[in-house]
Amino acid sequence: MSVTPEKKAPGVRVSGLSVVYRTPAGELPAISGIDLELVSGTITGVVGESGSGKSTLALSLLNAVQSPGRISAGSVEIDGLGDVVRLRGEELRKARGRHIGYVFQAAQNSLNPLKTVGKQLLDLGRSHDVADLRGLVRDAKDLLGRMGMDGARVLDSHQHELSGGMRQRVGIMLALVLNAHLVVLDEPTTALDMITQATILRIVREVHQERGLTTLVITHDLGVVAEVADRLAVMYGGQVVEQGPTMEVLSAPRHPYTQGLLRAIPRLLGDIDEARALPGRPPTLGTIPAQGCVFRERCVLRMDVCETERPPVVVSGTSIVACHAVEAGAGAAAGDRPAAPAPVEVPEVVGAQSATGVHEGRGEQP
Amino acid sequence: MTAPVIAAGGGRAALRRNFWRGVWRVLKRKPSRMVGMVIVLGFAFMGVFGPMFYPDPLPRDTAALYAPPSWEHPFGTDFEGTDVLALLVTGSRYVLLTALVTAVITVVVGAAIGLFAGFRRGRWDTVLMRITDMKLTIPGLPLLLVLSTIWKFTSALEMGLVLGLLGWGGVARAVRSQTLSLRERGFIEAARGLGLSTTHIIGRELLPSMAPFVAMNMLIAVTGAVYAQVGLFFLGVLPFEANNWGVMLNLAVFGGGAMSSPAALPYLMAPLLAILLLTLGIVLVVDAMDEIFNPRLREE
Amino acid sequence: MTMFARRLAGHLARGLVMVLVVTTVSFFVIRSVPGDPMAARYEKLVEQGMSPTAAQRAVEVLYGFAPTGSLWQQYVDYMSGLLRLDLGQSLMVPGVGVSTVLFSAAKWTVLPVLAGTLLSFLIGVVMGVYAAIRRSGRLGDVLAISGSLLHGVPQYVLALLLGAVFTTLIPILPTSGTADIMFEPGFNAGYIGSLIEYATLPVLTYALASYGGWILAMKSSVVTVLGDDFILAAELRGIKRGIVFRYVARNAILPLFTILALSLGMLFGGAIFIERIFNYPGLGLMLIDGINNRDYALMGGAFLLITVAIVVANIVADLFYSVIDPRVRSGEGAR
Amino acid sequence: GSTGDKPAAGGSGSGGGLYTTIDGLKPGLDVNGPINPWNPKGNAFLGFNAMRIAWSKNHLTDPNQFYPGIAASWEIAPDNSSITLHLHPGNKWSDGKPVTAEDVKFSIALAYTQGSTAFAIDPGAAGAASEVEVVDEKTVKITQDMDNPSVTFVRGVMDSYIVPQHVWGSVLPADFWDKLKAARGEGAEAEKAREEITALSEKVLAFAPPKDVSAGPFTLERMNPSEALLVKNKNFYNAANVGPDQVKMLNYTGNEQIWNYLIAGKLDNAPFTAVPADVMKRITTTQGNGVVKGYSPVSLGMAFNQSKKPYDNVHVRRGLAYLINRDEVTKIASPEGGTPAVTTTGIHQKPAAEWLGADLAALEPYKLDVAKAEEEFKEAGLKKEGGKWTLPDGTPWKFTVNVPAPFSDWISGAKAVTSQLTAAGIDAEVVTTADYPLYLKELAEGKYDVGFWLIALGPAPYNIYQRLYGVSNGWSILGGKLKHAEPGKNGNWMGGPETIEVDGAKVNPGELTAKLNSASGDEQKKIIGQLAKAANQDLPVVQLWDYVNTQFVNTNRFTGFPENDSDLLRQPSGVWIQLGMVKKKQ
Amino acid sequence: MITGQNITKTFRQRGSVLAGREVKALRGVDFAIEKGGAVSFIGESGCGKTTLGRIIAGLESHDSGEITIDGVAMSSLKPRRRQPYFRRIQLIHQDPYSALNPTRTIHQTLNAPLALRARQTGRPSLWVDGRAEELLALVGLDPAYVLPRYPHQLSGGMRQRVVIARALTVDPEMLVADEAVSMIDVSLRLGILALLKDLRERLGVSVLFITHDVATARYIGDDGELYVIYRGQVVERGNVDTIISDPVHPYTQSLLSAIPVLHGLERPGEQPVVPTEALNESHHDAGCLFARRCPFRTERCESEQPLLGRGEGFPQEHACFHPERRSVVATPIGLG
Ligand SMILES: Nc1ncnc2c1ncn2[C@@H]1O[C@H](COP(=O)(O)OP(=O)(O)OP(=O)(O)O)[C@@H](O)[C@H]1O
Ligand SMILES: Nc1ncnc2c1ncn2[C@@H]1O[C@H](COP(=O)(O)OP(=O)(O)OP(=O)(O)O)[C@@H](O)[C@H]1O
Ligand SMILES: [Mg+2]
Ligand SMILES: [Mg+2]
Ligand code: NI
Repeated sequence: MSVTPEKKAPGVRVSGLSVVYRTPAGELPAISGIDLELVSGTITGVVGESGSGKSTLALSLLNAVQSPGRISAGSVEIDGLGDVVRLRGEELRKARGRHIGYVFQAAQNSLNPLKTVGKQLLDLGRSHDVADLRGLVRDAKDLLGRMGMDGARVLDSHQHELSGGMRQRVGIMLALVLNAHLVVLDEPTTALDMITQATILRIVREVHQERGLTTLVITHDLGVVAEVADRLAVMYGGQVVEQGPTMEVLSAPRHPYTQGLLRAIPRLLGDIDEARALPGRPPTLGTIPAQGCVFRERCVLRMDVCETERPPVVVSGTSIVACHAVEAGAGAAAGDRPAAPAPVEVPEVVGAQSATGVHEGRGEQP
Repeated sequence: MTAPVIAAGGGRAALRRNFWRGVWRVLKRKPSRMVGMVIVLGFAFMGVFGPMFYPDPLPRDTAALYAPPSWEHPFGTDFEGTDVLALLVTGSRYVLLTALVTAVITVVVGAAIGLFAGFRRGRWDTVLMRITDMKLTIPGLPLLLVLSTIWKFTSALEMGLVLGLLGWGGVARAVRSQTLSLRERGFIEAARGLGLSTTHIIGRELLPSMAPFVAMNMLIAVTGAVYAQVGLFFLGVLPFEANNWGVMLNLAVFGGGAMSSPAALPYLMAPLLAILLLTLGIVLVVDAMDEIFNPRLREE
Repeated sequence: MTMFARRLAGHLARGLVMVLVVTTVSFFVIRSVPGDPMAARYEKLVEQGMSPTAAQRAVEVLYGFAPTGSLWQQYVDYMSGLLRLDLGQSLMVPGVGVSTVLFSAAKWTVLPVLAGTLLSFLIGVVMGVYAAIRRSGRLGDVLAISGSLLHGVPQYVLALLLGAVFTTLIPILPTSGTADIMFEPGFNAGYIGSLIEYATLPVLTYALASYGGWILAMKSSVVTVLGDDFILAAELRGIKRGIVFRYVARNAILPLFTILALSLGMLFGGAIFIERIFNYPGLGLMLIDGINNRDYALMGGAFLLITVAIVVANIVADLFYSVIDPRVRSGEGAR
Repeated sequence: GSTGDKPAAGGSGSGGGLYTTIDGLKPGLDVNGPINPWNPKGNAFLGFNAMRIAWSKNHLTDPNQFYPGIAASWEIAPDNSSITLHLHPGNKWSDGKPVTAEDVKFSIALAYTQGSTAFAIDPGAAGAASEVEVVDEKTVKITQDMDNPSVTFVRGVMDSYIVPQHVWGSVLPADFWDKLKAARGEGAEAEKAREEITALSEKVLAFAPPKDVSAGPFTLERMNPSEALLVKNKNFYNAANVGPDQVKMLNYTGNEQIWNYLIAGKLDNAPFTAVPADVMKRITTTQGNGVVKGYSPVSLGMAFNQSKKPYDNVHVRRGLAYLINRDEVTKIASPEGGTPAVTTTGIHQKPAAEWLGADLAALEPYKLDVAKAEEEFKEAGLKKEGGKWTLPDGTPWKFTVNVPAPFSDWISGAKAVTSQLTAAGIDAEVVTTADYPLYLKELAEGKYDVGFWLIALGPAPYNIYQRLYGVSNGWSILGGKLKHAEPGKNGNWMGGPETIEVDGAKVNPGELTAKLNSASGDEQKKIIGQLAKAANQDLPVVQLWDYVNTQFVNTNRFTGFPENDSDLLRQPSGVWIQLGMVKKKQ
Repeated sequence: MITGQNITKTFRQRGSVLAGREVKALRGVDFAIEKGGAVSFIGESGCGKTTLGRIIAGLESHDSGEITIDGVAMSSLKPRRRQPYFRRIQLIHQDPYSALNPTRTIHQTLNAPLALRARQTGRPSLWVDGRAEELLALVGLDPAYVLPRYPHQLSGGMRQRVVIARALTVDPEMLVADEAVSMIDVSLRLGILALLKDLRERLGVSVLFITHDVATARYIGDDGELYVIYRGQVVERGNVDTIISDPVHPYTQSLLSAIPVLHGLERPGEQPVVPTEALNESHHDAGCLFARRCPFRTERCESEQPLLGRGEGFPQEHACFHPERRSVVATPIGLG
C-alpha cells in the first residue's frame, strides 16, 4: 500500500434530517426526522424497501439532494467538515470527492461514456487541485490492482469496454483515490450477478479495513448488509425504525417491521413454512402516513396510539428502536423468533386506503 | 368474490369520461396549451363553418383595388377589390381539408408500413426500410415540382394523396423503431403468448401505446401538408380554381408586388399570419400530446 | 481500422445501389414530364417578332440537343454517360454541359446555405443548452416555444416576412443577385462586401429556419444527458462545474453532429423557396428554370447531385460518428 | 452595409458614365452561356454587342422600313426580288479588323444552319434567298428565290446577326456554299447535304468565342449570374455618338425584381413589364423616372375551343363577348401595360385603325350589354334556371378558363372575367397550369374549353392572322400548299369550321390568311378588311386588351430616350444608343 | 409433460453487412417437466436461463433439438399448429410493469384473452367478467379495487399478481416464471412465491422457475428439481434441497458460496468456493466450460468435456470430472 492514511476516519452524526420532494400534490417528505450515527471506522448498513428513502438519505450526506427535492430540516455533522447541510458552492464541491466518496447506485452508468477512465481520473485530480497527477494515477493503479484488476488497462478503457463488476470497482476506486475517509455506497451490487456481488462485497470490506474508512452501505438486500456491515439501520417509509449492531439486530429484531422482514426473506436451509410475506404494501411518497407510525398499516402489534403519535425512540445498549409496542413492552418477547400466524393468502389491498395511484420509482424504469 | 360486478358498458363510459377529464387537466396545467387548443379549434371552425359566413361569390369592389386595412376590410382588399379577410376565411377550407387528407394518408400509410415492418421484422422489414430510405433520399420538394407537372392535383383528395405518398417516409421509420422497442416490452409478448390475434395486438396493444406519437405526427403532418401545399401554390406550380392561401401569396407577390410596394402588403401578410398562427397553435398543442395519451401523466 | 474499412465498404456499396435506383426512378419520372418546351420557345420567338416559319426552324435547331431514340435507348445512353461522369448537355443553355451549369449554380446554393446552417447551428446549440438548463423557467419555455415555432414555420413564410420588412418597408438590402458587378470578382474588399450584402437575406432566412430545429434538438439532447447518471456521479465526485459542463456538452452535441452532417447533405436541395423569393441564382432556381424549360438532362443532373449529396452525407455522418464515439468505434453499437 | 457605400449606378462614373438596363429577352444572361447570338442563353445582347444587318422600324403597315445596323444603307428591288447592302465604310470589329462583306456572307451561312425565313435550306420555303453575292469589300447582294416569294423576305435578311468570320471561321467547313447549293436541289444528294448542314447547327449554337469581338457599340467585359458588364467599343462606327461608357445588364427571374430596381431608381431603362398599379405609383414617384408608351404589336385574346360545346355555337361566343367588361378586366389585370380592346378584329387597335380606316367603326363593338347577351344565349338554346345558365339539354354550364400560372396579369384578367360571368349567372372559374410549356401542350391537345392566347403578333399581316386562322385553327402551309386539319389533329385546337359565314357569304379565313404571305398593297388591305370582319363576327377569340409597350426610363443620368409612340420603343435600348440618341446628362 | 432434448441456440449479432458476432446461448440442454411439477433454473447472468425459458414458452426459436409437449414433437408440426400447444405454457415476465400495457386497464387486459377463451370454448360472454373476478381473487387481489385501474396505479406485487392472473386466463398447464420476484419488494416476494406454490397445489399447474436467487427456488415446492446452468449448459441437476445442501459441481458451489451470509442468524459455510477469475464469454469452448475459473481443475478438464450424468454415488446428476461434496452454504445458527 502506497497510500497511508494520515487522516482518521470521520464520524458522522445525522440528526433530525428531513427531505421533501415537490410534487403536484405539494411538498411530500421522502425522509423525515432521521437520527443516525456513523461511528468512525465502522461499516454501517442501511436497508429498506424500494422508495423508503435510502438514496435520498445517502445523497443528503453530500448535501446533494436533486431538485425537486430539498433538505427541509436537520443537520449532517461530519468530523472535520462540520455541518454538510450548510456547505455551499465551492466548499461543498471540494468536500465531495476529497472527504466523502460516493459510489453510485447505478455505478454501471457512472462514467462518462466518451472519456477513458484515466482521463476522468485526471479531471477528478484537476478539480481537486491535485498537484501530483502522476502520483494520483499511480495511486489509482494501486487501488485497481488491489481490487484484482489490471490498472493500466482499465485506465485506458472506456466505460463500455468494462463489465459491470469492473465498472463498480472503478467507481469505488474513484471514490477512494483522493483519500476520502467517508465512503457512501448506494446499492453497490444491485444489477450484478451473485459471484460478482460476492467479489465486490469482499473488496468493500477489505478496502474499508485497510484504509481505515467510515463506510455507509445502502441496499435493499438484507443479505448484503448482513454480510458486510458492523452496524445496521432499517428504514421504512422515510424513517429509521431500528438500528444497532448487525448481529444484534438480526438475531434479536425488536421492531415489528424488522421481524416481519426477516421472516419474509427466503432462506437456503430450514423450514420453509416458517417464512411469511409481510401483509400490505410498502408506502410510497404519497401514501406515507403524515402522523403516527409509518408502519402501522402492516403491523401485527398495532395499537391505537400508533395512529396519532410518532413512535418514541427506545434505546437499549447500542441499539435503538422506534416503536410504541416495544416501549409498551409488548415487544418484550421480540427477542424470540416471532411465530405469529399469518394467513397464506393476504389480499394486497384492503379497502381503498391506497386508492391514490402514485407511481413508484422502480416501476418507472423501462 | 362478492365484489360488485362492474358493468362493462358503464365502465367504458366512465373511462371515456375520465379520459376527457384528464385531457382537461392536462390542458389546464399550462395556459399556453389552452391558447394552442383555442387556436387549433378556431382554425377547425374556420375551415368548417367559415365559408358559410360569406356570400358566394365574394363581393368585389372594383373601386377599391388593394385598399388599405380599415374597419371594413381589416386586411385590405385584393386586386379585384375583394375583402382579404373573407378570402382568408373562405380559402381556409380547401387548405385545411387538403392538409387533413394529407395528414391522414401520411400517418395511415406511414404507420401501417412502420408497424408492419417493425412487427414482422426479418425480410419484410429490410425491404420496406430500404424503400423508405430510398424515399427519404429522393429530394421531396424538387420531386413535387416535377410531379406537379405530371399529375394535376385538382381535388383536395388527389393533392392529399400525392403529398401523403411523398411524406410517409419519416413517419414509417419512426413508427417502426417505436414498434421495435414496444415489441420487446413484456405486454406484447404476453399477448402473443396468450394467443391473441395480430389485429388485437396491433389495434389494441400497440397502437394505443403509440397514440401520442401518432397523434403528434398527425398534427405535424397537418402543418407539413399546409406548408407543402401553400408553398406549391405560391410557386404557382399547382393549378388552382378556388381561392386559397397559397394562391393569395402568389398573387400578392407576383401579381400585386407585395415585395415592392406596401399596397399589397396586407394581402401578403394575411395568409402569412394565418400560417404563423396555425403553426403556433399546433406547436402548443403538440406540447400537451404526450401527457394527454399517457394515463399516468394525464392523471397526475 | 479494419472495422472502419468494412463499414465504409458496406456503406459505399449500399450508397451506390441507392444512387442507381434513385437515378433510374428520377430518369423515368423526369422523362414523363409533359409539356412542350418547343412550343413555348416558339411562342416566345414569335412574340419577339420572328416569323412563324423561322421560329419553327429555330426551335428545331435548338432542340437538336435533346436526346433521341426510344425511352429505353435514352436510358441506356444516359446511364452509360453517367459511368463516364458525363451528365449530358443542357437544353436551356444549349451546348453547355450539365455539369458546368450545375457547378456554377451549386456554389450559390452551397455557400449561403452552409453559412446559414453553421450560423444557426452555433447559435442554436448555445441557446439549446440554455433552454435545457432553464427548462422549468419562463425563459426556457419561451426559447423552446419560439424554437418549435421557427422550426415549424415553413421557409417561405420567413423569407416573405424578411423580404417584406427589408425590401418593402425598410428597403436597405438587395433582393436579388449575388454581388454588384461593379466590383471586380476576386479577393477585394468591395466584392466580398457586396457578396455578403447580397447573401444577407438568404442566409438570414436559412439560419432562422434551421435555428429552431437546432435549439430543439440540443435542448432535448442536453436534457437527456443531464438526466444521465454519470453527470450526477461527476458532481458527487466534486468535479469542477466547468468540466461537468464539458461532459454534458460533449455528450449532448454528439448526436447533433449526425444531424448536422445529414442536413448538410440536404442543403443541395433545400433552398428552392428562398432562392425563388430572393432570386438568388442557386440550384433551386436553376431547377425551377430547368423544369420550366423541360431541360431533362439538367433536371436529372440536379436530382443526381442532390441524391449523391444525401448519400455521401449519410456515410460521412455514420463514419464520423464511429470516429468520435468510442462506443461505436469499437463496434459495440450506439447506445 | 447599405446601398450608400456602393458606387452609385452611373453618377460619378468616368466619361459617359454607366448605363443600367435589363435584358428583356428572357431567357436572359447566363454565366455559362457562350457569347453567341443564336444561343438562347447566349450572352449577346441585341443592339449592344450583337448586331443585325439593320433594325426594323416595325412600321404599322410597312414591314420594309429599317434603321441602319451593320449596313449603312440598302436598296430593295421594287418586287422584293433582291436587296443590296452597303456596309459602313470605316466600320471595324472591336479587335480592330475591318467589317467586310465576307463577314456578312459568312454570317448568312451561319444563319442557314439555324434556319430563318430568308435563309432556309428546304427547297420551296417561302421567301428564301437564292443567292448571296459579295459585290465588293463593302457590298453584298442577296437575291430572293422568286418561285415562292414572300413579303417578309427583306425583313428576314435584315434580321440576320453578323459575327466576325475571323473568330467564327472554324465553325463552318470550307465547302459550305457548295453543300448549300446541293441542299437546295432535289434527290438523295440534296437530302444528304441538308442533313450535313443541319448537323452543323448544333456546332454553331454551342460555339463559344473565347472573348467578345463585336461590331456593336459595346463588348462584353465580365459577368456574374445576375449581371453583365459591357464596355464601349471604341471601333464602333458611331462610337463618337455613343453616350454611355459602360452598360450594366441585369438579369431577372421575376418581374418583382424589375419593380424593385425601378423603385430604387437604379435602371436607366427597363423594357416592358406588367406592373401593378401601386407599384407603378411608387415607380413614377422616384426621382427621374419616366414612362414612355408606344405601340406593342400584340394583343391578348380569350380563345375558344370550338370543338367543345357550347363554344361551337357562335351565339354563345357572342353572348360571352357582350358580358365581358373589357375596361374593368384591363383595369384589374394590366392597368399600365394594356388598353382595353375596342372590339375583336384580330389586330391590335393601332394598326387596325391604319389598315381598316373607317371600316373599323362599322364593326360590332360588343359593349357590355346583358340584354344582348341573353338574347344571344337564348338563340343558342341556352336556358336560364334559377339565375344560372344551363346548356340546351339542361345540364349545368361550367365555364372554365385556363391560364398558365407564371403569367400573373393573365391570372388576374381571367379572374376578373370569371367574376363578371359569375355575376351574370354563369358558373365560371379559373384553372391555372403549372407552366407555359405545359399550358401550350395541353392547349394544343384540345384539353381546355377556353384559354388565353396571344394574338395580333405584328407587324407582318400574315403573322397577325395566322394566330387566328393558322395552325392552331387547322390551316398549315406545307411545301407552299395550304392544308386544313380536322379539329383535334395537327395542333388544331381552336376547331373552327373551315368556312365561315361573313355577312351571309361563305369565307375560308385560312385561305385568306395564307394569301397575306405574298399579297401586297391594296390586295393586302382588302384581305385584312375581310379577315377583320370575319374575326369580329365569328369570334374565335374575344380580344381582351391590346398591349401597350410601356417602358421605363430614368433621366437622372441620361437623356435622349425615345418619345411616346416612337418606333424605337420596339427595339432594344442598345439600338437607341448606337443610333446616337442617348446622351449623358450634362 | 414437457420435455426437451439437446436444445441449442446461437445468437448472431449483426454489426454491419460484413461483421458479425456469435453468442452461444444454449449448448445442448435436456430437460423434462412433469405435469404439476416444479423445475428451477439457476445460473449466473447471461448463462441462457431466459433464452431457455422463452424457447419453452414458444416465444423464441431454437437451432436444433426437439421439444415435446404431451408426447407431440413440436418440429413435426407446422408453426401455426404449434400455437395451441405453446398456449398452455405461459410466461411470467420479470418486470411486472412492462408486462402490462400501461394504456389499458386491468379489466381490459384480462378481458381480451378471456373473451377469446369464451369464443373458443363456446361460453357466454357474461362468463368473462365473472371469470376475471374469480382469477383476481385466486391470486389474492380485490377485483373491485383492481379491475378499473391502470397498471401504474398498482404496486409491484399487485402487478405481478395481475400478470399471473392474466396467464391463468387460458388455463395453462405450465407457468414459466422468469425472475418473477426479483423486482418485487423483499417483504412481498414470499407472497408471490407462495401464490405460485399454491397454484401448483390447487390447480396442478407446473411451474418453471428461473432465478439467480437459489433460496427462492425452494419455495416453489420441496419436490422441485433444480437445474444449474453455466454458459448454456446444464452442469448439475437434482432435487433442490439436495443440491443446496450437498452441491458437487464446483460451479454450483461457487454460486452458493456467493450468497451473502446473514451474520447473526447464520454461520458461513465451511468450504466456500471462489472462482479463480471472472466470467468471460469469449473463453475457449474446448474441455469443461468452467475449467478456466475452477479452483480444482485438472488437466482432463482442459481438454475433455464432462457430460451430465449420475455417478459416484451422488443423488444428483452433474457434469464434472472431480465431483466432491462441499459444505458451502451458510447454516442457520438455530439449526446448528
Ligand atoms: N425526483 C423525485 N421527485 C419526486 N419524488 C422523488 C424523487 N426522487 C425520489 N422520490 C421519492 O422519494 C422517495 C424516496 O426515494 P429514494 O430514491 O430515496 O428511495 P430508495 O429507498 O433509494 O429506493 P430504491 O430502492 O428504489 O432506490 C420515494 O418515494 C420516491 O418516489
Ligand atoms: N436476442 C438476442 N440477441 C443476441 N444475443 C442474445 C439475445 N438474447 C440473449 N442473448 C445472449 O444470449 C446469452 C444468454 O442470454 P439470457 O438472457 O438467456 O441469459 P440469462 O441467463 O437470462 O441472464 P440474466 O440472468 O442476466 O437474465 C447472453 O449472452 C445474451 O447476451
Ligand atoms: Mg435508491
Ligand atoms: Mg434473464
Ligand atoms: Ni425537423
